[in-house]
Amino acid sequence: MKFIQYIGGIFTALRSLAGGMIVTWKELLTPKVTMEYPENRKTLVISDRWRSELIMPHDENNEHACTACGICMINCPNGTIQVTSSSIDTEDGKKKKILDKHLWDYGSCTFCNLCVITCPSDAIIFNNDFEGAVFDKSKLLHRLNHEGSKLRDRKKEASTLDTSAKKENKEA
Amino acid sequence: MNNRDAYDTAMNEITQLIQQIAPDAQIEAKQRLTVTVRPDQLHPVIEALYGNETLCFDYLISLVGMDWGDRLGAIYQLSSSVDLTREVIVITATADRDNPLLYSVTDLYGTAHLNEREIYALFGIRFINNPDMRRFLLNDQWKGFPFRKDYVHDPKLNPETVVSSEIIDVAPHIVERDGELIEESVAVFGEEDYIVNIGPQHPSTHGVMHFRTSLDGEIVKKIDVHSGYIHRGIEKLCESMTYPQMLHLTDRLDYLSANINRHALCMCIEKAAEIEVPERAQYIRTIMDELQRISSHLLAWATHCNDLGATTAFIYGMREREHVLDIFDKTCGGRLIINQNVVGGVMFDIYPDFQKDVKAFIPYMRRRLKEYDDFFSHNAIALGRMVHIGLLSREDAISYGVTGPAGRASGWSCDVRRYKPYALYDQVEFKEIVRTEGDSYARYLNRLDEIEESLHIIEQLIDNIPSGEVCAKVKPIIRIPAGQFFQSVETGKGEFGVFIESSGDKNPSRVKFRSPSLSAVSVIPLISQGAFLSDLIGITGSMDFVIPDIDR
Amino acid sequence: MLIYSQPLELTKLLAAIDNFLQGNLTPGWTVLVKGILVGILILAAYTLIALSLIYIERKVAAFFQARLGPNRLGKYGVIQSLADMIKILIKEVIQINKADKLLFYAAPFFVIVASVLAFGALPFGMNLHALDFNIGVFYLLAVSSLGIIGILLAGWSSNNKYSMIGAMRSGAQFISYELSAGFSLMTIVVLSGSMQFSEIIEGQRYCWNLFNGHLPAMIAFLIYLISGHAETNRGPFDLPEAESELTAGYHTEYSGLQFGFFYLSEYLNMFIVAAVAATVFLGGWMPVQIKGWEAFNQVMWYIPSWAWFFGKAGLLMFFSLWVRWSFPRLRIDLLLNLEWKYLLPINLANLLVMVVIVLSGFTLTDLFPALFGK
Amino acid sequence: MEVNDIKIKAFPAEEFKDNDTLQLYIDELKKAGGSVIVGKLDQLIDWGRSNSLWPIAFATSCCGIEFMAAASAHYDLSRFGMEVTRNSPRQADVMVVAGTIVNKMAPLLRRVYDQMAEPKYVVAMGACSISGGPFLNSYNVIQGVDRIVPVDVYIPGCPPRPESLFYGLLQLQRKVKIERFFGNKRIKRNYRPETLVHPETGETIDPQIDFDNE
Repeated sequence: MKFIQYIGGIFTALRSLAGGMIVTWKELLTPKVTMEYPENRKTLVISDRWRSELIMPHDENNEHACTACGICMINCPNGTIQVTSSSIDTEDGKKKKILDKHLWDYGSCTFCNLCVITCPSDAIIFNNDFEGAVFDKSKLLHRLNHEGSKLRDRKKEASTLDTSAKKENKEA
Repeated sequence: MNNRDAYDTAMNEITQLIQQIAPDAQIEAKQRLTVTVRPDQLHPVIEALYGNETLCFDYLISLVGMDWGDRLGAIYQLSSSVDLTREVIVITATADRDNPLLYSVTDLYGTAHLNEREIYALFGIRFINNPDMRRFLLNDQWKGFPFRKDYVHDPKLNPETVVSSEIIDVAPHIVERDGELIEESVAVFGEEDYIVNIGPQHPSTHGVMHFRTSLDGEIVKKIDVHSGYIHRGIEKLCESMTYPQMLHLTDRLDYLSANINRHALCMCIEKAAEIEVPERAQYIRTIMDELQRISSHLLAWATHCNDLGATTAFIYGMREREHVLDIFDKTCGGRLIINQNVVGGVMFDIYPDFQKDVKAFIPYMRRRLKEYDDFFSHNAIALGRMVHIGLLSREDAISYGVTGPAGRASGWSCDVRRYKPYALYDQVEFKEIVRTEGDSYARYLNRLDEIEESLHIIEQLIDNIPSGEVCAKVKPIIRIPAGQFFQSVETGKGEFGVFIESSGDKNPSRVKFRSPSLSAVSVIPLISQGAFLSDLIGITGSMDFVIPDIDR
Repeated sequence: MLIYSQPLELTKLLAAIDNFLQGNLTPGWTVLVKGILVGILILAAYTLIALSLIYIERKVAAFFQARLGPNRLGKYGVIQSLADMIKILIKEVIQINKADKLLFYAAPFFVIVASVLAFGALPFGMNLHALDFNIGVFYLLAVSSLGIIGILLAGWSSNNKYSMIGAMRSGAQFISYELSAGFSLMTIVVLSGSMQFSEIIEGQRYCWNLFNGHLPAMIAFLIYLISGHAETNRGPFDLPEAESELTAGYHTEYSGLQFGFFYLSEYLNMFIVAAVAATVFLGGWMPVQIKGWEAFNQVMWYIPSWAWFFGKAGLLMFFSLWVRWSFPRLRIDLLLNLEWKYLLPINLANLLVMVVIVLSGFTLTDLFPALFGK
Repeated sequence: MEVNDIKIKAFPAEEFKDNDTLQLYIDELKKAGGSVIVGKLDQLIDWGRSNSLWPIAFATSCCGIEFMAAASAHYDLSRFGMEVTRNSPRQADVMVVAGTIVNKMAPLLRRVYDQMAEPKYVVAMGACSISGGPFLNSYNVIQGVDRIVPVDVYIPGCPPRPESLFYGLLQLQRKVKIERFFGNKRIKRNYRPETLVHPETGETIDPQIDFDNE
């Protein structure tokens, strides 16, 4: 009886092992699922919602929608965003805040999206340009508003951000 | 109504029982029975609750260290292993801030051991009769107790350094003998022990766990668990954040169940602030939770196989997981940490092809599950490595609070989705997978079966997602009323809980996360004693813990 | 016996070189130059085979795992291991402070010398071997077991606990499985009546030993594959380096070229086991021939003998890779169980059965001399 | 040698980001090395080194999982010849720091780095290892691994997706390709050394650091 168990055990084991080998054999012959970056860079589709880099879309007149209210800065959980503003006198004599610098640290952002959803004027969005690696840490501190840009006039809102603005890149 | 009555009678009994032992205890029947006792009455009260015949409170959900400014204390959340809906909160506090002492409950609950050591490290409260009062998450050299309200972080006191600190294998403790407190210390290992450090940088500790293992040949004699190599002080960070800001930190606890953790915190805040979540959001949350569970179990399966030496199985598991991540990626723009849940609903609505993708995934995953069975589940070598290895009895599982697939493999029915249904779990039909063997193999099979159950749940929901809002209107600044709130969910690892104590401000005054992985790790020294070194690796794989969840 | 046309055989080339040397040098110098030439050839072949094996393994493993494997260097990534070799050659060799210096440096050489010695004795093709001992099988078993000394030394001298455990595991494993490997080869020695490789191969002209000895030979073949696989420390028997348990096992502390030696010899040992199995069981470099079918035999001889040899060995190596990438790792007690409770008893009985079969004339060559006889 | 001379298969040099830092590095190497002529042998060695970067994953949290995802079927690190993850630091070429490093872990990170054999590289993967990320304000978190070890490439993201990791590794390959074996040794990097001073005795821990170099 023991002997039959002994021999039987060997065959059960062999059968189970063969089962495993069949699975790998099938896998050997199936086409592979691997996507080939960077060979496929041109065709690679990254989901639109992927959050990679915070940008401030500028239109063709170099205008953005940021009013420098600082809500994004307050909402940011770890101080990734720094908004500096200065006040100027407008023509009708009122004080008005304008954006000096909108700084965002790519290297410490957690991509929680709080800044984007709380922004009252939809001035900032995340793009999906995932190629962000750099050699120098200071390169990760992005200034989002372009040089010489200014606040878009509310009345001209008709010319809203088109998708081409999204692709537009920040300035280092 | 019958249930309700029975519940009330049982709770009345408990109240009377407590009053007998500690007549001056404050008993409040809030949402949950809350008992405040003097430190010296704590142990008798808990012992009575533990030994209560009709309804024994043998499951310590969590042990929360507290600093109320004038007093230091601890909150014990007790529950019963037979009926998880029954909970008792025991609170105790001491006014002595220089040498705070409380009585340990390690003799009743295995899980209390590491929790008490953690409280010592963070709050400086020492526990009498705990056999090993070393700090758990921080180095012994750490100056100050960071979770106390009066702690000011000073880099000069606790500098960042690359100088290694020696590991001291001497455990101080305080024992009470004949009414006297005696401070003693004992060596953790024998003089002649052959000690191998498994971790903190080791391929199979699933992160940065550190097991100091003494070996007798290949046999494990004793394991000393060290942790804290990724203690980021999340709970402390939470205290300085508003509620919406806190959310992103929960994702980074057990990152494999990121969405489910976040769900727990959202629900806790919603419950406290009385925010109604739209139906559509509930559907999305439940489906995403189940998808997350599948991906978590797949990774657990993959890494378990990898620990046993089957690299190919690891790659297969990761391959299937990628399909889930793709769906996440398209829905919320994140793969691992997806930022989906927010207070009041979800941040992103599902994308147009969501249903199609999920429905394509279900049959695909079923096919793969069958393949896993052929490939690994019956493999003679794998069976030799898993069957009767790492036996965890039901009693130990409860005592150490091992929940999730691992607890259910020991015959303890502990599914939070079943006992304390949240989101849509009371509307869907699913089986709770319970096995009684308690070995690595049972835990392994439980995970595979739970993937199947998750697919089943998703199937029931995916076609019925109602239209409507995905997020309720929430005030920009969320305040929750003063009080203590607790919400637990079932993650891929077990019961994850969020405890918030609020003073009515926009920041919480204390947040504590109940970590299922901590329980899983605390039981490892017990179940791998006498096992082979290779089996220790296999057992850690089968328990499936995530270190950042332990260290927080 | 007919003489077949063998256009791609290297025999003529070798004879030409031999003639050239003998015509121009004194006999003493001839031997010396020949020795050097053979040495260089063997070392070159050693490296070439090891490097291509590393590439093949990575590629095959990737394909088993639904991946693509190295594919960015050259077409299909064929020169990947060349890049690895260049890197490893110039990588820093770290001096370990608390190691036993002499043994630490000696260990990789032991390992690599053992595998070169074994490699040198293989019959690669017709007249393509450095040595043809009359005790070839015995010699091979003897030198290939030298490697374990290197592994034990490496584990001991590194002064690292992981290395130590790995080396001890390796010792237990090697000693156990050496028995099985030896006995299963003995089974064939009984069958073919010789320990000389050339004779063993010649004896398999019309019928491989695997079929000649039918059941016991097949069992011996299987056991040799298992134990040979175990001796090379490759999955599922890779306990000495058990990545998930012992980080890198016995060579944890080795870096640079020294690690490269371990790495190379691992692959070469795999080749040696496959080559021995192919030679002893599958007819070695001898092309497949059927008695009486001269036209068919001629076609078979057009394929050079060394191609047959590498083809057969390659097939066995593929099998070894297939096994490696399909199974989880054994535990040390399961491993020893398998050897002492299963393989060894079966092997002993098998040897006995083989003796009976040979004595009583139940081998295929004896039963059907018209079909398979010499 | 200019930035645009560094060839990476299927990725035009001008499409890479942060080319100017690389150019600075090239200039610096030129200054240190003197000779500008790059020999064929050097090119061969760089080709070998850059295409055989065996990683050791110093994975502490979420980013480690993405590293694993990058190594498995859908992304496949092995296409770059980098799937040979060595668990022993002695045999690895590049340390991928994937995850938060806290005070208790810092000495161990440094130790693993010290155990690696030259030439060695460090990639900081994810926000935590770049700057402390979500836990920037915590009492126990090191604000960037460059306080402990010199970092060659920073890969932002929380966690970065596997393609981002690949992009970072391609950047690293570019950096490896400009360093020469015969011409000059790798120059020492300037990194914040205050953690490399013994907190009690005030001694410098790593004698390799050249303080004057700053």
